[in-house]
Amino acid sequence: MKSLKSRYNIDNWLTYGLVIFAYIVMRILIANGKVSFALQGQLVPITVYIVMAVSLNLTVGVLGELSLGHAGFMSVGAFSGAISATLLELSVRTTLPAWMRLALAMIIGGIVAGFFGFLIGIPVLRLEGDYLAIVTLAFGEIIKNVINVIYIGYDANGIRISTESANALNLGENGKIILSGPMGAIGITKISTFTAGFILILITLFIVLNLINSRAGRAIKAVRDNKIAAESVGISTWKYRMMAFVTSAALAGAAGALYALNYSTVVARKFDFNTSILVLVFVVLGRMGNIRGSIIAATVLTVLPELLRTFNEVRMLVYAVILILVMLVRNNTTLQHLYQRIVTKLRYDRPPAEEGDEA
Amino acid sequence: MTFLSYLISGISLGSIYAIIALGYTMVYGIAKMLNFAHGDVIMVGGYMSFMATTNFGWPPLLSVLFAMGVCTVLGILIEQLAYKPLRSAPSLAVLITAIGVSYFLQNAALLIWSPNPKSFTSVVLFDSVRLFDGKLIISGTTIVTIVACIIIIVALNTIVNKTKVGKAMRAVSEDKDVAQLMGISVNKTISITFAIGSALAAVAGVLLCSAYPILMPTTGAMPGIKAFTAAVFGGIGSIPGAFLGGILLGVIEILGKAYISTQLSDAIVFAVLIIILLVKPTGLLGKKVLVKV
Amino acid sequence: MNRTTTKTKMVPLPSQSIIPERDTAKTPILEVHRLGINFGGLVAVDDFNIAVGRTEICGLIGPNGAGKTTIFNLLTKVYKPTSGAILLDGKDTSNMNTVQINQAGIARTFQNIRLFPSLSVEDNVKIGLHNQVKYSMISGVLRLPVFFSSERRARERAMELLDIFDMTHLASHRAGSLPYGAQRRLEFIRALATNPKLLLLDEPAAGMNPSETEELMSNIEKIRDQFQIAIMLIEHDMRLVMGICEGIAVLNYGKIIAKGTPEEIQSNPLVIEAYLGKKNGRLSC
Amino acid sequence: AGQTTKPTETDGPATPSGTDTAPSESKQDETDPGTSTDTAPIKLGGIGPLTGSAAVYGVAVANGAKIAVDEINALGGMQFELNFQDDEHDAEKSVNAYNMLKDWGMQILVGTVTTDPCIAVAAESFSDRIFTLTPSASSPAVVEGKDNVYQMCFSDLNQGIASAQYIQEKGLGTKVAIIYNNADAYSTGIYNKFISEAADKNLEVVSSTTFTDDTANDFSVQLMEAQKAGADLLFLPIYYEPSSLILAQADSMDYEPAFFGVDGMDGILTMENFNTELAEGVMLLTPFAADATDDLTVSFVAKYKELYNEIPNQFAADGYDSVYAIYEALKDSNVTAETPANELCDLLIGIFSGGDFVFNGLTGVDMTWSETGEVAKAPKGMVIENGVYIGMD
Amino acid sequence: MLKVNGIHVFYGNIHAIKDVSFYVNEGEIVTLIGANGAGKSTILKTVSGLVRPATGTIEFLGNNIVNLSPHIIVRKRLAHCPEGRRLFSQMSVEENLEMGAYTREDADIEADMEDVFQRFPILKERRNQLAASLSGGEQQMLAMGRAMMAKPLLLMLDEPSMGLAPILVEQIFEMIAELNNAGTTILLVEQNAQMALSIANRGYVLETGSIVTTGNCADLLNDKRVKKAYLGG
Ligand SMILES: Nc1ncnc2c1ncn2[C@@H]1O[C@H](COP(=O)(O)OP(=O)(O)OP(=O)(O)O)[C@@H](O)[C@H]1O
Ligand SMILES: Nc1ncnc2c1ncn2[C@@H]1O[C@H](COP(=O)(O)OP(=O)(O)OP(=O)(O)O)[C@@H](O)[C@H]1O
Ligand SMILES: [Mg+2]
Ligand SMILES: [Mg+2]
Repeated sequence: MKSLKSRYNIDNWLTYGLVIFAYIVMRILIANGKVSFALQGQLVPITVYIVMAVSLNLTVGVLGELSLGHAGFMSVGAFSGAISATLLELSVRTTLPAWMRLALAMIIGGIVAGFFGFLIGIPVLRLEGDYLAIVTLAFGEIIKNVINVIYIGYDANGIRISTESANALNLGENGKIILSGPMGAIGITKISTFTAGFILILITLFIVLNLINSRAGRAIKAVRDNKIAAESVGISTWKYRMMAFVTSAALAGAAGALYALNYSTVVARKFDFNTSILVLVFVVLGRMGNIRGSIIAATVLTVLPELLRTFNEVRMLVYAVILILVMLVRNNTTLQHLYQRIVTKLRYDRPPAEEGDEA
Repeated sequence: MTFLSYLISGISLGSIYAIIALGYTMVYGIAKMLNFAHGDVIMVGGYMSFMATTNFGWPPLLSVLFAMGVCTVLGILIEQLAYKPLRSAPSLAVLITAIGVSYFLQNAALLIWSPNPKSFTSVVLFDSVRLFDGKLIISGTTIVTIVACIIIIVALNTIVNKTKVGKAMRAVSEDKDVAQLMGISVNKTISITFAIGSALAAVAGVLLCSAYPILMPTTGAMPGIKAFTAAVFGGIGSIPGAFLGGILLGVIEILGKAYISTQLSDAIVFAVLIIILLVKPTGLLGKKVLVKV
Repeated sequence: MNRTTTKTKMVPLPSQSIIPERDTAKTPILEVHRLGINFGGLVAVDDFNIAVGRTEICGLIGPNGAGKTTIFNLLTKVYKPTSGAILLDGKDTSNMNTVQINQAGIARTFQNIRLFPSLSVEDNVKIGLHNQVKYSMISGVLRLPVFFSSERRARERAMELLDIFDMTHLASHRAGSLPYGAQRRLEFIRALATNPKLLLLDEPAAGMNPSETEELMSNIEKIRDQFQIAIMLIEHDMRLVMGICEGIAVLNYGKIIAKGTPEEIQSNPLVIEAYLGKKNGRLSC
Repeated sequence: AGQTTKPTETDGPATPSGTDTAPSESKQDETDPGTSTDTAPIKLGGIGPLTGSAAVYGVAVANGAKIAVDEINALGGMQFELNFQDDEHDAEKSVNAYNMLKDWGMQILVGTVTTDPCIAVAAESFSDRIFTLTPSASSPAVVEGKDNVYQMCFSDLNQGIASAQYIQEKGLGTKVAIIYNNADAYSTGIYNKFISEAADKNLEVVSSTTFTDDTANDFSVQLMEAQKAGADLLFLPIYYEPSSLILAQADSMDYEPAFFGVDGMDGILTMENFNTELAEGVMLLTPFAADATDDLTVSFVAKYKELYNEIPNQFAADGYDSVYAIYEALKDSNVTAETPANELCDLLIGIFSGGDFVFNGLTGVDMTWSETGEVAKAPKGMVIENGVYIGMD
Repeated sequence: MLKVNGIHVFYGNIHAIKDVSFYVNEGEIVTLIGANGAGKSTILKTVSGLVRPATGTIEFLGNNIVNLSPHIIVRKRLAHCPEGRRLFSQMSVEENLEMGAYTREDADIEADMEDVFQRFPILKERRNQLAASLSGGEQQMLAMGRAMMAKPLLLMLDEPSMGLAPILVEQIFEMIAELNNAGTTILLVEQNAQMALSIANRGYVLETGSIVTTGNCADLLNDKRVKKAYLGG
């Protein structure tokens, strides 16, 4: 029998291969002008959602805790990334190349979101099941609510922050408002690229897949499967739950930064409960714990609503129906039974003479 | 006195959350699924009552019964078509389907009733109670809502704890396989659960719209989430807990607005929620599930 | 160190070893002193005293609901005792939690099997090896050389352990899909993988037929000899208990009613009355 | 050029054959396939929320714009084809819709309806050089720094200033309380400007409280604060749905200040089943009133009612006007369906900010546009009496 | 009474039961024995409808019950006491027993519960405690009691003696015999093959999903292979 180890490896390489292949194909098609604007415009969001889905899968699929606030971490990453990218652009004398600003913004977004992941992890990880889920939801809502009242500006005197209004920043000459309450981060220079997204996916896969298939990953899965048993063999459940939670948050943060820097504006409202749920849909549809599934589901479900534009006003209705049908078909037991029945029919409906033949 | 009027406002708002949370908890406690479409069934209930009173000219009480009837059928239908085939699938799969149903209902409502908001005429006929020369006003809707909540709590508790169907519900919620081995029809039990839950959603929808008389396809979404929060806050599966959770959520929201900040009212509500859960990790009235080691 | 956290008055620690003459030289691996716990009004364990020698196999028997599993839960800090002290290797354990207890040297199996059902058999054992084969998360993610060498070691060790119960061919199966008996053995192996000084087995033979039980008995003895550990087991299969235990304590209603060698226990009328029944009493095994 | 799979367009007839090549907005097939040029329509793109919580605005704009296009096409002469896409009130979806319209061959953009999606899309249309006229995205940030982006509606700044001025000049109130939506750029924008203008005008603001879309149910605290502070005028720089709740709740509290709204308040009277008595005496600054008696409004409202069975609100009028403004601007030029978008863009910029382009529409007369893209039109002060708007002057 | 014919059962792609046929006559005690993983529990689950066979027929009282839902099968008075106790852990002891009598409408329920309490006095002591708090053996008694409350025509027991004190093991087997005398047909799965064979009429020996031997109990007890494999040296 093939060892599990090598099966993991093949599986992982398949995942990497799929991503790299898709990237190369897209590049070639774009170079030949064969990709519609609509699809080109979606490339960065697709990569963002893939990273979101893969990172959420770490919490939901691998750690086995339902998080309803993953968009909150994306939000933290998006705003810290957007703010730092804009500040870098405004303040650093020797202008950094765009890709470097983007990279720094993603790193900062990741770190800040990871830190928030840690903070929220402290209360969250004392809870279980749906109580935990509700706290993640609460966190997402708090972030959304708080960002709406923060104003940040930059002028010759440096950074200014206010919780009242843009006017209260009292910016001097040439001052620039970076974050403007409900208007969100405005005046972002778009620097996100498909390639950056591709690299972020690779990094995410590297971190997540390697983590899952290592000692720490095993411990995380052990905690998911049976907390009491995990503790009985000397595994600190707190430590490994936190590890998964923070990693997941940090990756979502990096994705958030990439997302924010793909548009000239980003608002807190974007990262609400619905976005958290959307990412959860990717994870569940792609099967919990299945990384490749997350990637495919995120891609398909991001593109799908755009493909459905032909349906006009019934578009979202059609989307809902497709979503339900896909879930039903994917989990249909009768189909599975039918399959088994056919298989046995083929094997055993022949003359009664059959003895223990299989090895 | 000001505090008292804030408190009453909080209870008014909370009673609405509570009545939604009761339906939520009902389905949630038994079918063990987060029925994210619950908020949208509420919305449908609102529209039904609206149509009955405004378009057909029916009396308010009849409109409520009509809404309950339609929602019950709708609930059973949703359950049969979308959730039943997933009986043996992981619970998150059902949650996603529920989200699909929620999208479906919202968008169907958008097409049927257009996105334009409608102004709802309260079904509560009697006036607000005014105390201390009108300094304290308790609206008729609030009184009706709280009374309805209490009736529902008593009724649900009786059903769940005293009747055969209630026992079946509890058995199903614990272990579907073994429940079947006891001769319980899991499908029938869950259908009944959904029927009751949806009827409650209709009542909640009508009262929600009576208290805050505006009706749109998205009307149920946010109250649905808040009520879900309230249900968890009160302790999952605990019927009085859902009520208490709802009331408290409303009170915290109003007091937070009044004494801290209107801008951050949601942040305050959720922060308080987190703190309380830290102290009481299984919600206000939730029992810790006993695990035998 | 606070050795006596008893709420009652201090009593000198008597030599509680079931077979005192065996271990006089060294301190016993486990000393339990006046242990007790209540659940609400129910006194589940009361004034429980025992000492277990370093390589002793001892049995804990008693009627259903006597408090045996509860004692295991107290030893592993799943429950906090209402009174009493537990000394492991001479050290007080009152400030330890479940995780620390395992790291200090107690491993256990569960009466209601608690595996990691969605993981492979091999991974279940490797999780048991968690604190034996260590490397940091960073080396794991970056796939540093230490990752590969440690993982190889973990795999080899896991296979060695599985081999004790002839389970290497099941290594890649999902633990949850194993038949009941195999799950019990896997739990045993997983506990063993944590390199304990004291192994607590809660009904290891439940769900095994007599010939399987016999195999298990010889394995338990083999493991004790090979790993030089102490084993304390709860079991209702008298053939196993009487066959391999050097000392036996009998519990009833949370209290010890008898202690002694298998022979003594089998002929103890109290034990026969409360636990063994007429037919099983004196039944030679 | 190979055919790519791209989303096919929706409204109206299919794209003229032969132009459906690799997407690039400058790439226009030179070979005329033979159809007569005067019937080939100019492609207008439209973007706004047709689903989701803001659908009410997007659908209204789309409907209004559709009526305008149909009317114009019926006139003969210049023809338009409108393709209106849903953006769910989300910047990402809005940009997606925009790109899809680009694939379709959009030459001019009427959109987008809501503010922050509009900011995101405007940045795209700016770099693509596609002329953009937003019917209703009112934040100054929409047009800021983008020479090709114009607004049909008042900017938030204007509304804030105008409201404060109006209240002060007419002496409508001495102590003002404000309730605004602090999660909404439109509302916050007006509020901020109003506050600073009120300070200049010595208008006393005694209470400002907020809500968000998630807490837009219960306004008791906000109203009690206002009442406690002794406010005699309640300024509501918000949309009409929450306003209707505020009016109802104030009524139940026996609190009766003067109410002053902005253009978002329009629509309140036509809300199905709304008890217009609640809105009695409410004042608002709005460019459009469905029960105005001028011919244009009357015919528009009649048409709208016939087609959609509803009474149009300001957004519908904005959509209608936006299409007409573009039509008026282009009417005399000889642009065709073949004119590249960037040429149209430069042409329209020239016309709109040229100084002598004056437009009369449903939402105002003698409208002109500044180079920044803001519209100049006189706000109409209205007061609701007996369930209808009455001009206040 | 029960006739199982040529069933095949799969878990995913594991072929757990391969072409198994057997029957149980009215009034009999029939036992299935076999090593861990032989498929004993799977067979019981298939009969009670929890697991669906890929092919094959199962007749109970002359009616085909394959593919019926478990709750319908139970109502035909075929009860299954599953492996691993499977109690309603958040319900009290008493409620668990009531659940056992769920399909019954008669007036004897109270009396039967008293009967169970009489057999297992410890349960009476714990009657208001949650099932989850019971000890392993107490849970086993409760599971058995719950199955008895159903008053079935055919009772399938999956390892009823597991985790019970020796004194109770005796008692359980006595009870099984008593139930049988009172008219209940019994299909018994036991690890304690010696005991099982000593009270049963007939037995089937299962190996890796197939039946390898069958016969009446006396014969099986003396069968060398059976002795070696299941009864211990
Ligand atoms: N968490 C708890 N709450 C209440 N009672 C409990 C709890 N845990 C155990 N008990 C009670 O304590 C007693 C001892 O239980 P324990 O599980 O230790 O028994 P045991 O000796 O292991 O029995 P068995 O041989 O049947 O497994 C039982 O009567 C049980 O009902
Ligand atoms: N849920 C499951 N998924 C996959 N395989 C399973 C599952 N349940 C049982 N099996 C497999 O089916 C076979 C038969 O298992 P079953 O539980 O019926 O055995 P058993 O004879 O009852 O064993 P035991 O004596 O240990 O209870 C075993 O090989 C087991 O691994
Ligand atoms: Mg026990
Ligand atoms: Mg079995």
